Amino acid sequence: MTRTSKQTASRNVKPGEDFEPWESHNRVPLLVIWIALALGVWGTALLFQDQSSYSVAQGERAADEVAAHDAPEGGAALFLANCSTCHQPNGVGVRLAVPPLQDSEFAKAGPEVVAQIMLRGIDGPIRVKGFTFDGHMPSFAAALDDDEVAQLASYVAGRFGGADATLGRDQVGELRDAHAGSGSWQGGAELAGLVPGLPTQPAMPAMAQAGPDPAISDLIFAGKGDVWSCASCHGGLGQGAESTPRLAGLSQGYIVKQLRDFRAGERQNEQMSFVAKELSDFEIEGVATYYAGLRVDSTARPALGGDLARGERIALQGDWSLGVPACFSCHGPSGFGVGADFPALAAQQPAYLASQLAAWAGGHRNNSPLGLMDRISRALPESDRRAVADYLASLPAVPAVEQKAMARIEGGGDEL
Amino acid sequence: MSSEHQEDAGQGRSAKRLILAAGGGLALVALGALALESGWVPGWISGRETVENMTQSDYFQPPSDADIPDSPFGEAVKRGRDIFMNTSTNAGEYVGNGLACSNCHLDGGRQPLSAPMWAAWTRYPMYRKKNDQINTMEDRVMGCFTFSMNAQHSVAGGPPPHGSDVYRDLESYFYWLATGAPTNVPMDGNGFGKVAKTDLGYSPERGAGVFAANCAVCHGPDGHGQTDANGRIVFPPLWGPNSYNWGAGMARIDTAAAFVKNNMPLSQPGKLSDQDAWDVAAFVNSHERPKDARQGDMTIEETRQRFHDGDQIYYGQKVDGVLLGVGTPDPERPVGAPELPVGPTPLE
Amino acid sequence: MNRYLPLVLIAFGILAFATLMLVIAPGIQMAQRTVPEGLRPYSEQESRGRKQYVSLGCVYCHSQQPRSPDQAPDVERGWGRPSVAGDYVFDRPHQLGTMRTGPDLLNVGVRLPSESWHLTHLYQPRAIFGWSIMPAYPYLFEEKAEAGPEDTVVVLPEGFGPESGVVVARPEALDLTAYLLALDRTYPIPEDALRDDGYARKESGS
Amino acid sequence: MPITMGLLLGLSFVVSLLALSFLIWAIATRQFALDRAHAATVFGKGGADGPDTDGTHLFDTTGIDRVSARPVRLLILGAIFWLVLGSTFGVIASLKLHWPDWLNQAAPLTFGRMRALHLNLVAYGWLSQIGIACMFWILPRIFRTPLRAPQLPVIGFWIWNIGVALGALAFSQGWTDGEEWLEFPWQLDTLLVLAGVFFVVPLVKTARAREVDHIYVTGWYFLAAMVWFPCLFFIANLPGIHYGVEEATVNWWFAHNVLGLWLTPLGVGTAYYFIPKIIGKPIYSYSLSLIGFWGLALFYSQVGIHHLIGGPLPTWVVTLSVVHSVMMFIPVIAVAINQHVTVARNLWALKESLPLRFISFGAVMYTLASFQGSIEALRSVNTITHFTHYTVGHAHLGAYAFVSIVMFGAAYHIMPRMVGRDFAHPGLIRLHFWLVVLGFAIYFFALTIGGLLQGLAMLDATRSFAESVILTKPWLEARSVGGTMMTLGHILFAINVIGILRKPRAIAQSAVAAE
Repeated sequence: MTRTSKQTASRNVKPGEDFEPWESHNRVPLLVIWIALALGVWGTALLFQDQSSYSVAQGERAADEVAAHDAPEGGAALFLANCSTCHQPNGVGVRLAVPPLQDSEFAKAGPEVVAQIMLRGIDGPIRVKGFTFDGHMPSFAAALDDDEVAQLASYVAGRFGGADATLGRDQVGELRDAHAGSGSWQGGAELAGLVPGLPTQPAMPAMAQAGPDPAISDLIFAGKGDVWSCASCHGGLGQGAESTPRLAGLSQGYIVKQLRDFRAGERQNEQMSFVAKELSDFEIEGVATYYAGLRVDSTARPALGGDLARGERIALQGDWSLGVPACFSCHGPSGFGVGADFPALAAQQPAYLASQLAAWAGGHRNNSPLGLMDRISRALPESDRRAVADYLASLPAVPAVEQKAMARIEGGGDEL
Repeated sequence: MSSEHQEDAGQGRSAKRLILAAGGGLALVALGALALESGWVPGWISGRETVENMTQSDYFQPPSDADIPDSPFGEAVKRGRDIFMNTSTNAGEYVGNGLACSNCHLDGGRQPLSAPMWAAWTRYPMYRKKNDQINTMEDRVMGCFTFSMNAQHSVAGGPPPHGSDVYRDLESYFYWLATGAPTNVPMDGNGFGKVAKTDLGYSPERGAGVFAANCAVCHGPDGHGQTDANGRIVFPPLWGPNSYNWGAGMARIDTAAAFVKNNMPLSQPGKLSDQDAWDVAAFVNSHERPKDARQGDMTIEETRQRFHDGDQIYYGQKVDGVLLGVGTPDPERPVGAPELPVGPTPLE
Repeated sequence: MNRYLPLVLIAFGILAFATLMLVIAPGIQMAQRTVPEGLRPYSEQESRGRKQYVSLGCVYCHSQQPRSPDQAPDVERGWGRPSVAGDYVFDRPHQLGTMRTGPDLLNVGVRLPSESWHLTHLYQPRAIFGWSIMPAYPYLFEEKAEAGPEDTVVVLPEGFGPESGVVVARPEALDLTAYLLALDRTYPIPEDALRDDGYARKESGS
Repeated sequence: MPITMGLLLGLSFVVSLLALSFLIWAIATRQFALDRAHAATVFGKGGADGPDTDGTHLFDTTGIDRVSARPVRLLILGAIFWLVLGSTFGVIASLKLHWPDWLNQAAPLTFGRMRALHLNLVAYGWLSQIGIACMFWILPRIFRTPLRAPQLPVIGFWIWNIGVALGALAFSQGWTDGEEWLEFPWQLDTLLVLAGVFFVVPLVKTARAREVDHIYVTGWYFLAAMVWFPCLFFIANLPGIHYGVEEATVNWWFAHNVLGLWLTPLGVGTAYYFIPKIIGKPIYSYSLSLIGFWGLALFYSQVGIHHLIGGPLPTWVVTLSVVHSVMMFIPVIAVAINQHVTVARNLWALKESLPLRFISFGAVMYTLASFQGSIEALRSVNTITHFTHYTVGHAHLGAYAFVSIVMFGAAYHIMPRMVGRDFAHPGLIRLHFWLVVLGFAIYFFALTIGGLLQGLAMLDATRSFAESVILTKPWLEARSVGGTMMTLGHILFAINVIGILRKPRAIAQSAVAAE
């Protein structure tokens, strides 16, 4: 390297124009080779790692596919997953509230009757084994496919009614077609036509189900003046989608409170605030009444990749190690909702539910009574928020009902 | 290279240092990123999972439901758990009001300071002043049915008789919950805890405000609880004919205050101040409820002297000029009795 | 490194290999997969709207590729399930996007199904979201003294409309809205659907 | 299928690794080693012992530059025109992000079109053109022979510029192919392809007629880029065969390779020429530059799909790109050692030469941009930075702080030697340097910090999307400030270049090289 000495000595002399750059022959630093080697090893390791996550994801996708389209784990499992929160694992029902299945006249009538009840649900008084129930059973038409309905109906009729007959998925398909769009069974009175020899069933109370005021109807379907119509976002029947919530079957009081909160700025959402500030009290109540009275099949499906088993645990039992009580301990068994402060959760759109839980956790929504949801949402990790939203989306839609006060039981339940 | 160092050692060194420092810095960043990528250090994806840890690890940890053995014993534990969670259904003929065991013993009897069953199990048999005798667990549970569940008003007209399967199943559940718990040692978290006495004492008038602000949203402004669409009780009634009777421990203001302080509002224990807990307990327990099961033919005053002497309870006292302890009027027929003359009982 | 031809040939060979790996092989793989049953081609109006979307450069702020919940909370924001290769077979040119200055739009038609809402928002985003930095598109609309029978009037809050008269949507705006409303990839995906599974959590296998 | 794909993926990576190992083995065992005399043919009359250091500046001693001067002058002028225009559109687009209601009355003014104009004008009008100018200047010099067919690039220049102008006009009117980096309608792309032929043919002819045996490292980069870019451009613009996600892979294979296999070789090649040229000392290690070059070719060509991480395309392609992105560390470290060690041993030259200051700054930015790029491609990091302004900052670190700034230095070095007179306003060069460096620093850090905050906000489900928009606003404003400073610098640059061409001034020989 004697060459360099000559240059550095004359460093202030500019290089000539006809000089062309060239390269010296220093060795490749060993470090570069080591780095290359290490990166090669790392890259290979990463390939293997990604290969395994690839198979995990493929597996999950295949499992989803199976869960969505193929046979489930049998009637007993379906019963535990779909029926037992109300009818109890042993089918005895809940006194004064949920009719028993064990030895009930309807289970004895065979799987076809059971399937028809499952497909349509019940709204109205029904007498089972000498007890009268003000029945509000959701329709499972959207929550279960033909095969599942067939298995479940056969299981229920067999276990609780002693029926020998079983139902096939094709028969369920026929029943589904036959009953499509006919709404829920109007109590035992209507079911009496289906099951011969049923004891006298209570009469349906007169339903003063007049359509909404024309002004309200306009508002819902056409919008007014400066606001878009409700239906244009929430769907004609209030089913909702993605982060737009399902409104059908939420209690009237809850919808009224939320709209008022939007109007007053106590719940933030630019679009709803914009809409709500144009609404009068009369309109708010009219809209709320309309949606509270709607009975619509669920359009929600688990979509957030949540762990359904974990979600079910949180919904049914809570996770007290996080200080989180069961969702159902306030929102009612099956997530039907309680009063004006605890909205129905069943069949709610999962993206909406998860986004609301996240909003509470992040302090962007804070109109929950006593800050109950704020505290609970903060305690739930992100994966749990998704899990519980997905689980609730898998439940059948809430039967649309007006809420009844405890007064009924107080009065001795004579109307039961 | 060496010749260069000799010639311009200073410049060579500083250049080398510069390159090494910059290169080292970049290498560190790169290494960190690679480590993160390979999952050797926790990243933001897993970081999103971490939440404030609220585990009550100081307390005894009962086993989880998934661990219930698959055996005849496990079956009994499950039945017991079902009775515990849904008493009015699974032991319905002995329940005379709208309550279940799990209304006071939260999280299926697991929650510390809400009288957890794993702590209770190891304390029996014990002497209880309440009935001045040694009580077995069965005696104690019978007391719960009698007072808290107001069994007198039930279909059966009283608590399950001694030896009933209801006790067997419940005790199996308790025994299982206490798996691994030390025997004959008072455990942390047993009972409802205590609330320190406050200078102001307690007052139902102040309590009314606390109730309206913190309790009414669930238990209803009238304290009668709330039901779901099917009429199923979701929030238990706190007074009135469907609540616990005057003989229940919860009717005592200090017990109720401790329960409220340590468990209410649900999921927000400790939210209320000691004073608020006392006041709201006083407010709740200043309402009429089913009469004390032990009263029999005695007058209220006699009952009070015999059973409530020295207790912090409004039984036999006048609040707002109304004597408490008379009991709510019995509904015309017992809760849950069939409308038709005879019907099969839901159990069995 | 003294010869021109080998240098150029090897350089070309390397690029050809990269093209094989990055373009041809995945192209073949994707072409073999089933197209999801729920996917339908764009209607004529939607295609016109899509051209508007492309020509206005919406893609520079809006992606169309929700990520998996294992990676990011896209589904929770209502942007829809993670998309798969089959969701895009009718997309020419693709508009996957690499920026989220605004939200993902692959399922905006499900999330915001209101034509009326979109017209307001396109005319002036800040009429709805005060914080929005999306451009307004007044040239997709025109102001009229009175709406004709065929006109779609844009709902506008106080202070955002013209002082008198109404704002009605031009066909371009209606086309664009039709395209936005057609963005719906919520149908179920086939089992062999392809997407980047590099984020699937190993521990979630249990 | 997964097995096949996994194999394919492994195969590709193994091929890259094998090639690299072979290269390292070949270097270690001196397979490639050239004897010094061989390499010495590069040198002029200074001989193999070192550069000519007689201290005089004889412009165009060989007559080589006189031939290339005309196309080079045209290309530099064209490039600067598009630079000023393109960066003005950039500033407008940047301002529109925080003044959304400004300039909103017509479709051509909307953000989406302004941004596309900015990108295409600077990519095709400025960067490509100035890079081609450098090719025409440097290649004849290192081949020691005058440019062949020198009239062809002049024709090419007009076709190219008409193509860029028409393309810009087309998509400002809404006629676009609709993919990032590929907005020019393919019909107009044919103009660019045609112009490319006019550029490549003379250069190939020159290369084949060269009077030295050895091709200097700059030549490798330039010659390879001349193969790569036409292939990329042609395949990516083929109309009618790409669709859906496949089109997206083509899009990003192209867009990243435009950076990696076109702009980067132009920038690195230029730096490889001018750094030792200005300093007057050889580059540090010949063997390292081999690793740098072939590493770039092997690894950079497969990184493009990291723009689609987490997207709807096969996992293995994404992983392939991630791994190769990280492997880019190797060539980058090699180039970094070669260039930075050379400069760091001769820090005096930075004081002496403003062009070197630009070029060396650009070279350092290449190292940083590549490091950042490799790290950004990791899934864990990408999850945050993807879809945010951070990536825009990164793109500018590569395309601006590296390539553009190297090109500024090259132009400042070339111009006086080409026209034989000094710059009219030498002081403006210094101002230009500090304006673009400071402006870029503001620009880059604003977008990097803002982008990270934005990414973290988007990853946190408990924060609304609105938050991710609102919190970036101050950073976007800062970006406009930085962008405006850079644009001002470009105007100074234009003034200087036009000045030196217009105003003949006596040659102050001693002042030229040092400025």
